[in-house]
Amino acid sequence: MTKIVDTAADAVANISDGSTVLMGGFGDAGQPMELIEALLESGAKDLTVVNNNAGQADAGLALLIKERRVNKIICSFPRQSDSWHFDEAYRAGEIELELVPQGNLAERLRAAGAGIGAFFTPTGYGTRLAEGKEVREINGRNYVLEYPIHGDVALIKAFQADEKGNLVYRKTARNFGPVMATAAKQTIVQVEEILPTGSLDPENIVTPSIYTDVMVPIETQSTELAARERAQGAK
Amino acid sequence: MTKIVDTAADAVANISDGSTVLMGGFGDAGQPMELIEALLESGAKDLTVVNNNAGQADAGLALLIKERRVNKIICSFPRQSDSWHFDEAYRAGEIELELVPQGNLAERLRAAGAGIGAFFTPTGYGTRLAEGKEVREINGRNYVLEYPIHGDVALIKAFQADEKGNLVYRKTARNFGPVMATAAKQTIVQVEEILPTGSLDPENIVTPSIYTDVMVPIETQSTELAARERAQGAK
Amino acid sequence: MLRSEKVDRNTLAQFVADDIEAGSFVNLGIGQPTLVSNYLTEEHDVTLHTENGMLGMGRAAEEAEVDVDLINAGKVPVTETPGAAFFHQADSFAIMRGGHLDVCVLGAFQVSATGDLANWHTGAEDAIPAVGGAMDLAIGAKRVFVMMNLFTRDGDIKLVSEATYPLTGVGCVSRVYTDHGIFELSDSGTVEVLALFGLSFEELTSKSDIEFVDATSK
Amino acid sequence: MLRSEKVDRNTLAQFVADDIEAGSFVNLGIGQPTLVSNYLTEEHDVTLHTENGMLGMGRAAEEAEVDVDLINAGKVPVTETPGAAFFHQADSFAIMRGGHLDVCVLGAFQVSATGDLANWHTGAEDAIPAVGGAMDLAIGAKRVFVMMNLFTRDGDIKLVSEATYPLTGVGCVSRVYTDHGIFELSDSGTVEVLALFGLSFEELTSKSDIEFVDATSK
Repeated sequence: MTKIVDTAADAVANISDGSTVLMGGFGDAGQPMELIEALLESGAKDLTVVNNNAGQADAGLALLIKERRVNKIICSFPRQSDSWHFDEAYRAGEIELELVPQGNLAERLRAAGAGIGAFFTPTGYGTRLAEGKEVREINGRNYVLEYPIHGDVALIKAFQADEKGNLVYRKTARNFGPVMATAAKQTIVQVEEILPTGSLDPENIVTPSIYTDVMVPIETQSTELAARERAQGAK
Repeated sequence: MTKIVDTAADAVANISDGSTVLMGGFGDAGQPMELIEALLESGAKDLTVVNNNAGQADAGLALLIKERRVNKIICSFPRQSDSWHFDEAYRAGEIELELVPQGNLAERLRAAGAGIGAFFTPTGYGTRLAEGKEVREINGRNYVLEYPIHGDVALIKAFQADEKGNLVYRKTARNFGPVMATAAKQTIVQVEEILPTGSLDPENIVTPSIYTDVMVPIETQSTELAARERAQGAK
Repeated sequence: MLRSEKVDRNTLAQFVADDIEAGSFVNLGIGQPTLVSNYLTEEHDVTLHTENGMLGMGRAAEEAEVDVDLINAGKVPVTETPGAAFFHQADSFAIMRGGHLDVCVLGAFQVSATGDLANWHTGAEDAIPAVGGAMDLAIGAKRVFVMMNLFTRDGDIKLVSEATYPLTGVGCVSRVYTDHGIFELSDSGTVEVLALFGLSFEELTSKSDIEFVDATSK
Repeated sequence: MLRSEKVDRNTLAQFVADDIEAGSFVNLGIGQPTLVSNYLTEEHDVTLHTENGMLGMGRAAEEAEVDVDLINAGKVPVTETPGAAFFHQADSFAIMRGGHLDVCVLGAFQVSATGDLANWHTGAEDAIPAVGGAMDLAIGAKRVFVMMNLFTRDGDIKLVSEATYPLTGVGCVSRVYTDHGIFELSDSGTVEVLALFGLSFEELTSKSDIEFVDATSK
């Protein structure tokens, strides 16, 4: 059953030290910035974080890394022009990095949610990211065996929810949200707007309510952008 | 690129003898009945058919089996009160059956579409349906290794399409359509209605156009049912 | 719980419903388990899953409501409830296989003391086999409940030390609801007897070599 | 095709665009490959995929159009075209890994004669690694095109018998478009030279021990 809370602080209150935290977002799109900031405030430490990147500039995940609250990060693209906090922690040997090709990252999360024990993927075969991993030729193609990534908690950003916890996303901000929601014991969602149950078309639900544990309504730029789009469509 | 044709006969014209044909539908819901009837008319034989069931009563897949055009069927639930044509062919040893638990069937089709070489599933472990298959314990749970099911052709039924080939489905008639569309070299779709490109909300597309090869507009009871539902909603 | 008479299917369905926590996501198998839905009240706030692709399944459709595109796993026309969601087969079975359902209720031919389930095949070698979602359901929930008669027509107990019918799943059943009692299973094979209906603990133990623990007075 | 002068990046992008069949689904990698989109006309009717979750990606957004929720894989704001579709990361990479894209165009540090691709890591051991979708893109289309300069600044040829940089994918590149020529690769390691720009066949063969076949007059 989905719990609706008033503040991001309430939403992340029970994330304990040592948790594996899945964080949605690709760059800024779909990044649950307010939840991550609340996690920073909460003081939770010794975290393992799963995100596509390793933090940008001086906000959100970057600050968690700066404050050495993240012991390990599992991501596909840590190095960016503004990933200075990660870069520094990494060079100081103060953060462990598991580098995963983006598609394997998504599929490993999906596998966790779908109860798959492991899967053979062609991505990464013959590269140094597959070193030490089990490989197998199947029907003339070479594959690497990859395992699921389970989270204790997922922090994601959705666009609209109903009170029951069904979720829809907005444009490319959807990215990792739906798979992470399935892969964590507890899924915490910041959402622009919570509508009465029955407001969302059952055909269009992207994340069914079974995956949503905690929701907090937080308006961000996405709400304005959607309003702008509706206004343009109405012209 | 998606081709729109006028008749079911045109849609299935190039299905050759010996093809593996994925057929959507769970019972009657989502069953591409008109495409299957056209396939019957086409005379294609020595088929391997993948469907949840093995035909009902005296229509569609049941008639393909009756006429011994199906050498092998891969399905989860062949035996039904009205599966007499399958029952007879099976008892006569004139059709090969590969029985697959429904979730493994869906996941094997999904794996085919997603480029996964094989996967470890907990479903079926320790049962006679896993006999002879590779098993493995991963993190204290037992799994069976299952392989993808690729189709030469998928025959599916959708509700609405745009001219580009994006598809949406209707209620539980969605069932196997979206995964089969990804798993076949050629996906042939019967659809109630083809709308101008741009008519479907990009957020709500279930099968993106990249998976759709041939579409034929065919109105069935689904159109009436949707009209009835709209009328009720408008009350 | 002790009752002097065996209970009927509806009473048993009520017991199962009582044991489902409010707000649960539940899959009810075909047959006897379907009866449970009659005893799920609004306070239960249970969301029903049907493996052919829906969460938020409603009651069976009345004649004027029948929609061939809206059916349950038994191919019976049903209705949808507010907050329902449709999804495809791979997503639907991911919900089950991934352990997201709270409870799944199934029928059975036999259940073993360690929770092995046999409910898809009688073992008759000339039978045409059909499995459907049975094996996915067996492993598809946090807790798997079985509803069945405790004895076959021939009087053989169906809660057994080791199943003789072909298995559907290994060590997957949590609890067994029968006309003659309710049983909590464990990996160790020790079975806790939560309730007995028209059967004494001594009668029960005399019919089986399973190690039962009497918890009927709890 | 033979030209006396090497070609610039825009001309090369035009060549790549010319080789993409009408109606194709295409992913253009970050950097030089992005130029190809400038030469895809309406007649091409190409649908662009961006691995962060969209088919039917349009041109880069103008200032008034910028939407932080609508970006490409390079995190640049883009637009959507009619008939676009959004999906999540697992579905997006299933499109790639499943071999559904017709063409993927990538940059490279090195490509081997048998199609091994090196484009994610220079091999410098103190570099902070980042791979993103590179390895998925490498194996993620029916045909993988590479666009690069044929030589490094130091004059070393980047089309090599065996890659010395860390690999992104094995045997995955179909065709290589460079400022000095266009090359069709094969599993055998024999490289068909489709075009030369400001470089003779003899000059080419003198710079490499790859077995080239002159097909420039085809």
